[in-house]
Amino acid sequence: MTSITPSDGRRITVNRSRPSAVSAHATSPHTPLSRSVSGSLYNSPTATAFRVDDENHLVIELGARSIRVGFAGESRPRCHLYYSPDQLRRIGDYRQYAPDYDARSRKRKRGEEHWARDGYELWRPDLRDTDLSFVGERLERLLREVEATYLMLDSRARKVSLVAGAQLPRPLLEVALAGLFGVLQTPTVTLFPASIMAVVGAGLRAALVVDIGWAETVVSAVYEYREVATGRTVRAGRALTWAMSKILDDDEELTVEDAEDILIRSGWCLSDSTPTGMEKEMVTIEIGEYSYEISRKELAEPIEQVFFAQDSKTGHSDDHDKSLAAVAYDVLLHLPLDVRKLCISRIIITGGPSSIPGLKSRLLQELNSFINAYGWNPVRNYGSVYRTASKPDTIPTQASTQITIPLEPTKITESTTKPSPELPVPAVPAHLAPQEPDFVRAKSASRVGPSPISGVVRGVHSLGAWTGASLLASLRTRGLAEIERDKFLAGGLTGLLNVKQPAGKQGVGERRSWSLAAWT
Amino acid sequence: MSSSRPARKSSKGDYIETDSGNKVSRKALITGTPNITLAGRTVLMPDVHLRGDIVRVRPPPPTTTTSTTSLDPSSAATAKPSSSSSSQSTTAISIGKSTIIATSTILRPPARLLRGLLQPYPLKIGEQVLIGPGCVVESAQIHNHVHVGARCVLGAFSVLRENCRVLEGSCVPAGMVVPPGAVVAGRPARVVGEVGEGFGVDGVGEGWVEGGELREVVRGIR
Amino acid sequence: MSDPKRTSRSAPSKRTSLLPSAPKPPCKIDPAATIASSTVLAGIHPITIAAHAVLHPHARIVSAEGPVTIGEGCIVFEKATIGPLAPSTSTESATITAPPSTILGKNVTISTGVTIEGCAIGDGCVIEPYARIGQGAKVGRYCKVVAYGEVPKGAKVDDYTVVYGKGKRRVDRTMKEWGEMRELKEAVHERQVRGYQGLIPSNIAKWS
Amino acid sequence: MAQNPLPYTYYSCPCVNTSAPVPILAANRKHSREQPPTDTTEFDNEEQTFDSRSPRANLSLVPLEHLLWCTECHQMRCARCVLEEVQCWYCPACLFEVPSSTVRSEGNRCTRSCYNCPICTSPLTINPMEDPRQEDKPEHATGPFIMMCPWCNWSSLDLGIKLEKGTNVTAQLAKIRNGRKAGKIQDAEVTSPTQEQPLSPLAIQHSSIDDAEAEATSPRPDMLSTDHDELFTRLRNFYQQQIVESSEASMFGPSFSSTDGFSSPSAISRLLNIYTGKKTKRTKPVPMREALSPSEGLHIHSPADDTDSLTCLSTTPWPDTTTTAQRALQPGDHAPPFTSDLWPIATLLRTKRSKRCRACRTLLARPEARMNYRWRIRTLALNHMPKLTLLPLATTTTSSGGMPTLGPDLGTPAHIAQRASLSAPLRTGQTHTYLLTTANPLEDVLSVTLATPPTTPGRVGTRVTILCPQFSVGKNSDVWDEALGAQPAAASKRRSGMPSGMPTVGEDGAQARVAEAGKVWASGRNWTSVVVEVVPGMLPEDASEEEADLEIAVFVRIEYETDAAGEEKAVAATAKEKREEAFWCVLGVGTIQSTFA
Repeated sequence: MTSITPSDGRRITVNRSRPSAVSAHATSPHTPLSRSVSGSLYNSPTATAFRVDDENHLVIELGARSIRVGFAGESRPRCHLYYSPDQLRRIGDYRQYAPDYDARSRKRKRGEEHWARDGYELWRPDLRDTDLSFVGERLERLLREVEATYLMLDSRARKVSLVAGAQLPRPLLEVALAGLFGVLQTPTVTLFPASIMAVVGAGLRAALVVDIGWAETVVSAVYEYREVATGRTVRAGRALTWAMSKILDDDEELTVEDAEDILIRSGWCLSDSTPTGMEKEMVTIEIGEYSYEISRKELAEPIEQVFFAQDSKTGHSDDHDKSLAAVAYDVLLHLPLDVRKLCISRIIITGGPSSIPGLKSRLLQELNSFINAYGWNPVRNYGSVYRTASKPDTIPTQASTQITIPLEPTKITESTTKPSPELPVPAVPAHLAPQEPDFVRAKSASRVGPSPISGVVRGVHSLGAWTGASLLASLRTRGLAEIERDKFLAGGLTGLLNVKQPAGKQGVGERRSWSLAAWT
Repeated sequence: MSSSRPARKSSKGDYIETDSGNKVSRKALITGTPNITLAGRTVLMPDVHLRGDIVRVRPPPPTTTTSTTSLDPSSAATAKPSSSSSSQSTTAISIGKSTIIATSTILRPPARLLRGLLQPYPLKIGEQVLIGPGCVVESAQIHNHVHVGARCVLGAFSVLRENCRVLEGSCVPAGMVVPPGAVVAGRPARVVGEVGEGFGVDGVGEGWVEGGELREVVRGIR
Repeated sequence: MSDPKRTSRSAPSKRTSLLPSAPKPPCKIDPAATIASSTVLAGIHPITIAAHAVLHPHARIVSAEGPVTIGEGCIVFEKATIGPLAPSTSTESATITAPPSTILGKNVTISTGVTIEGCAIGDGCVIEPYARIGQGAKVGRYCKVVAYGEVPKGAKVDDYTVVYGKGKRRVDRTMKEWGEMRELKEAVHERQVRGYQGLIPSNIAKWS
Repeated sequence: MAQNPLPYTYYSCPCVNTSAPVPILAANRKHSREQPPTDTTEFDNEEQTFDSRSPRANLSLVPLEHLLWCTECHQMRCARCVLEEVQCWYCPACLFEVPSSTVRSEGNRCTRSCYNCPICTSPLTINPMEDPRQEDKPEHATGPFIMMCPWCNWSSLDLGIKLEKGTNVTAQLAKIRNGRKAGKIQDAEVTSPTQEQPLSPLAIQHSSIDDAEAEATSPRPDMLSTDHDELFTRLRNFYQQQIVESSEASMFGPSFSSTDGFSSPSAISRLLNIYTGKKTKRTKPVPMREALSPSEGLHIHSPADDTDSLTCLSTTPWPDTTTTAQRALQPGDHAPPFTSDLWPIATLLRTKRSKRCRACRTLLARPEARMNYRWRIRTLALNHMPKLTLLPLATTTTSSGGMPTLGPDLGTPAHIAQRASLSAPLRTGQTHTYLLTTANPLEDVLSVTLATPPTTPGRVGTRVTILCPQFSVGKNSDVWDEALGAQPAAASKRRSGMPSGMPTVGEDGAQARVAEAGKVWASGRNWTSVVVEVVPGMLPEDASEEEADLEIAVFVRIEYETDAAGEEKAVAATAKEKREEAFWCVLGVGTIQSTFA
């Protein structure tokens, strides 16, 4: 990698900040390529920080269980905080540090309903019994804490990019924005949907994102940086830790801290890539002063039952009963063929539990078996005969791998779409008309040569939503929805939408249909 | 002790009171008295151990000083032998004004090897410091207005800067430097917060506040 | 241990500790050992102190319940109590038939206020202030127990183990894998002993 | 320590309701405070009883010493109603002040030699590995040096690291780490399984080092960190190239020529080539393609990755896996799964901050920008608000000033007894008498009105009675009077037979005098004590630790007349001005004994 003086780098970014300048900049198109990591002494992973001249541009990923905060252009967030009840203590209450204080003695409401609720999660999907203002105040305190301990800004944050799931309820978003504007005093906040950022973080434009979160797992198909279909299930982090807490003893449940510790230290997932005989091994795990002998198999069990156990046949059940693979499959099933084709071979598995060794392989492998079993036939329940008959439906997908040869782009996709009449033809937005991907392919083909692979199940690692957002932000791109402080303070989100609406810029209406709409 | 120890007023009572107002419990266990400096109105409570005998064995005549020349904390932290300069005198322990060493606390000057020889360094405690009962102190220096809770262990060459607060039962690891106004706790101790702006300020001028003046408390001890 | 009141009782004041009236336990003390005059040796069972051991003032060696052996080059600091506790305080001693003995290996450092209740401690161990080693425990070589750390009754601690908190143990890879570090530690310890020998006036005669 | 050391008093900053940082939410907040309806007859109707147990209360309750005072707004200011500005950055370990210019780029961490143990967080010391036996040695130790943890004995040797110099460790570590990174890439080139995935011709043209990196990206746990950052770099370069190319073409595109186009989100459309309808098609932008090869940051999942990490997992014993706590300590949201890969953590800097009133921007606190604990400006609430303390009647120490206070714990038998009775468990249904002392820092006589709900909110209905809810407190006269006030003058005002100095132990004091309603128990120069009777309620079986800790919320209203320039302590007495303040505060009482235990 070539390295250049930061001054150089700075000049470039300054230029990019002015539209007029960009044209001038465009005359020397290859300068950015020579941009490189600033050789910082600081040997922590955040060393590869780009000297974005726009200091204090923060990127915040707000999750239900943890929050990531850092600076745009850096490869990693400066901090990743998990919420804990100790953060709710009064100022000057240090009892949790007392040598004889034992978190295990903390009396808690028992049962799955109350598992890891108070203090451990900032919100729950069901807002009915949530004190929004409490969430807000808590978030404010958290941000203050983060600012003081990790960011140490010398001046107010100039911009904030907020990464949040597209399914984040409006009221929560409002509360979050209020917190950002209030504590960080930033003039603007930019919204980035997590799923799309994950795609950006993988260097892709279309993908099937399986985001295993805390409260729920969200499977979203992203095409051309738009969410075109989503599926959700409660099979996610919270359910998993609950299952883990039961692993040692059914009636005596562990603390959330212990459960998460066991999960993160020894949780794993069976798959084809499991080393032989691993499930037979015994391990001794220590919790507090006690230690337990337990088999690897048992340690994998919670992941099995929470993520992959099939409560009932797919098709007859709602998403919560389906395994992750089933949910992912259904999302794929409802995609138009060519979108699906791209997504299948760009499957991003992200979110906290996705780091459990073996999980990714397992999920992909299950998905593969689904496809082999059912093809792309939405009708599932007439006899085995028909299933074999419906096998051919899988062929087009394989065929599509061949047809991605640059030469004859358009027609063949059509021909593949034709012969499968029982394929669902969902209402495809105009911008998703079948020929457009071909247009891209043609374009990219003209430049790149062979077009991206498609049709085969393939997992792609993403650097994660936060990093994706950091990338975008550092590239000085405007977010999907930009919210100005004054306007927000004036009228809240609703007022904001009204402001955005009349703006007759071309493309805004379309944008709104998929960006802010995500939160409305 | 430097400040005319033998001058005993109250032959009765648990404390020997020197004319500079030091109060030394009769039950305090003190070795190497000549190497110990009490600045005045200093209280050593029962069963307090002072290891004045752990001191440089150097020729220069014993000149006791109440010097509070700051021993460069960073050098203390990173175990560099350069910090020996401030210890030409044979002061083992020096304790500042109105400082209280509570019951059964042990003060032992820290020592480290220097060119193959065990070299003790002076243990310096500032003014208005309260060290709670049952502590073990091997610090290089404790600055003014520090509050150390009960049953703390202050490791060798640790440095407590002014107005910091060590919560009960903490163990400050050897060589740790506690910044001014920090709250440390835990085993090992880490900075867990900051004292309030009003730490040690007694708004109403009555009684005692943590980190504040100890004169009243000292007066109360007899 | 943590209750100041009890500590104050356990450590007698300067005067009482010097009383000759206290029954002298049978001692085998190497002339090269250093025993401060205010160190307390008490009990009925034999006490063996090897060469270059350093007993600081107000350290307590109690052989009331069983013999105590202090290895070569051990350093015992103030208010440390070495020796099996009286049955009244130790609950399980009733089950123990033979008198529990306490053995410190070579170059062991017993810091302030530590309580050692009739157990074996391996060479080169460091026991930090107010730690507690329960009756019948076996601590291996080059172990470390941090301040207020506990080794419960009868527990076994493998060589090179660091007990660094409640239920927190780790293997000291530095000591285990680097022979030179072990040598270094030995050398440093030996120098420390020499240093303290120079500082603490020994008073062996009193005990033998 | 089951709870805060008693006695404790928390003040509720009014900003909970008023100065919510965002006004539009203030309304939202008001109605969302669901307080249990208790009879608030003795309060003005706009006051609600204050439930110190509600989770929100914890966020608004502050100890007096942490509260600042705005002399303009005449109000207390807590962390959330002030604006902070960084005065200086410093390393808590070496106390070196870091210039603001370098703070950010170095990740807010010390760049000299300050590191923390990755296992147990205690500061690492840097020791020479020199044999003390060789006598003739220079004054300054000669290397090699190692970093050692004085607590858990972790050392840089666990990573096989020795340092030549004892100083500037950061640079040395960085060098070593980068060296190893390179080394690994080399191994990876040889050993790592090559991903079986179609590489575009583009990728093949790429330099071998790129491919090497690419192959290095098979995530062995010990290499993830390098992976992440390298991928990031490559992705970034890739995107930049794409921007340049696409912007070149789309320069004439409508989305761009319009000046508002840039500020409009269509900028991102341009970058990500979300073509905006037919128009763009006509202008024929070169569409941005996706990353195609590892050299462009693409990272394909291969089952081999999982097999690797699983084998590592199965061969590693539990103690050698990193705990959640240890992972949390590692900077940059990346933690290796095994302790053998933990690197020392560069010490996180700290800051000294000045604070302004959020409402009127008045400077409330400004520390000196040097390594000490001095303040240029500091207006404290404790100099402007009465100080309340609640102590069991039995265990009141009286310092020579006479005010019932609790001295420090000095470990004498008396103190131990005192603490014991302080933390003695409260019995359900029994009447416990406490002394509530109000001390006045102001130079004006206060008239105080205390109010408290007759029973504490929540499931544990504890009955609380303030025997004398209305009284006045003397002024905090200057030093001279204080000196005199310490003499019998004040003492005579106290009840006789109240021993001073050491604590009055036990009931004899209490029996000696019966507290009567409407009567002040004792008072001094600038303080007044009244008796509070507390009858703890019944603890439910599933009571939480918070419920067991009994504390009472008291609504304090003070009125006083002061010179208009009173705050500035101006001697020139100008026209008197009537002031009134009201606030909630929470007093810790003790722990109720569970009848089920």
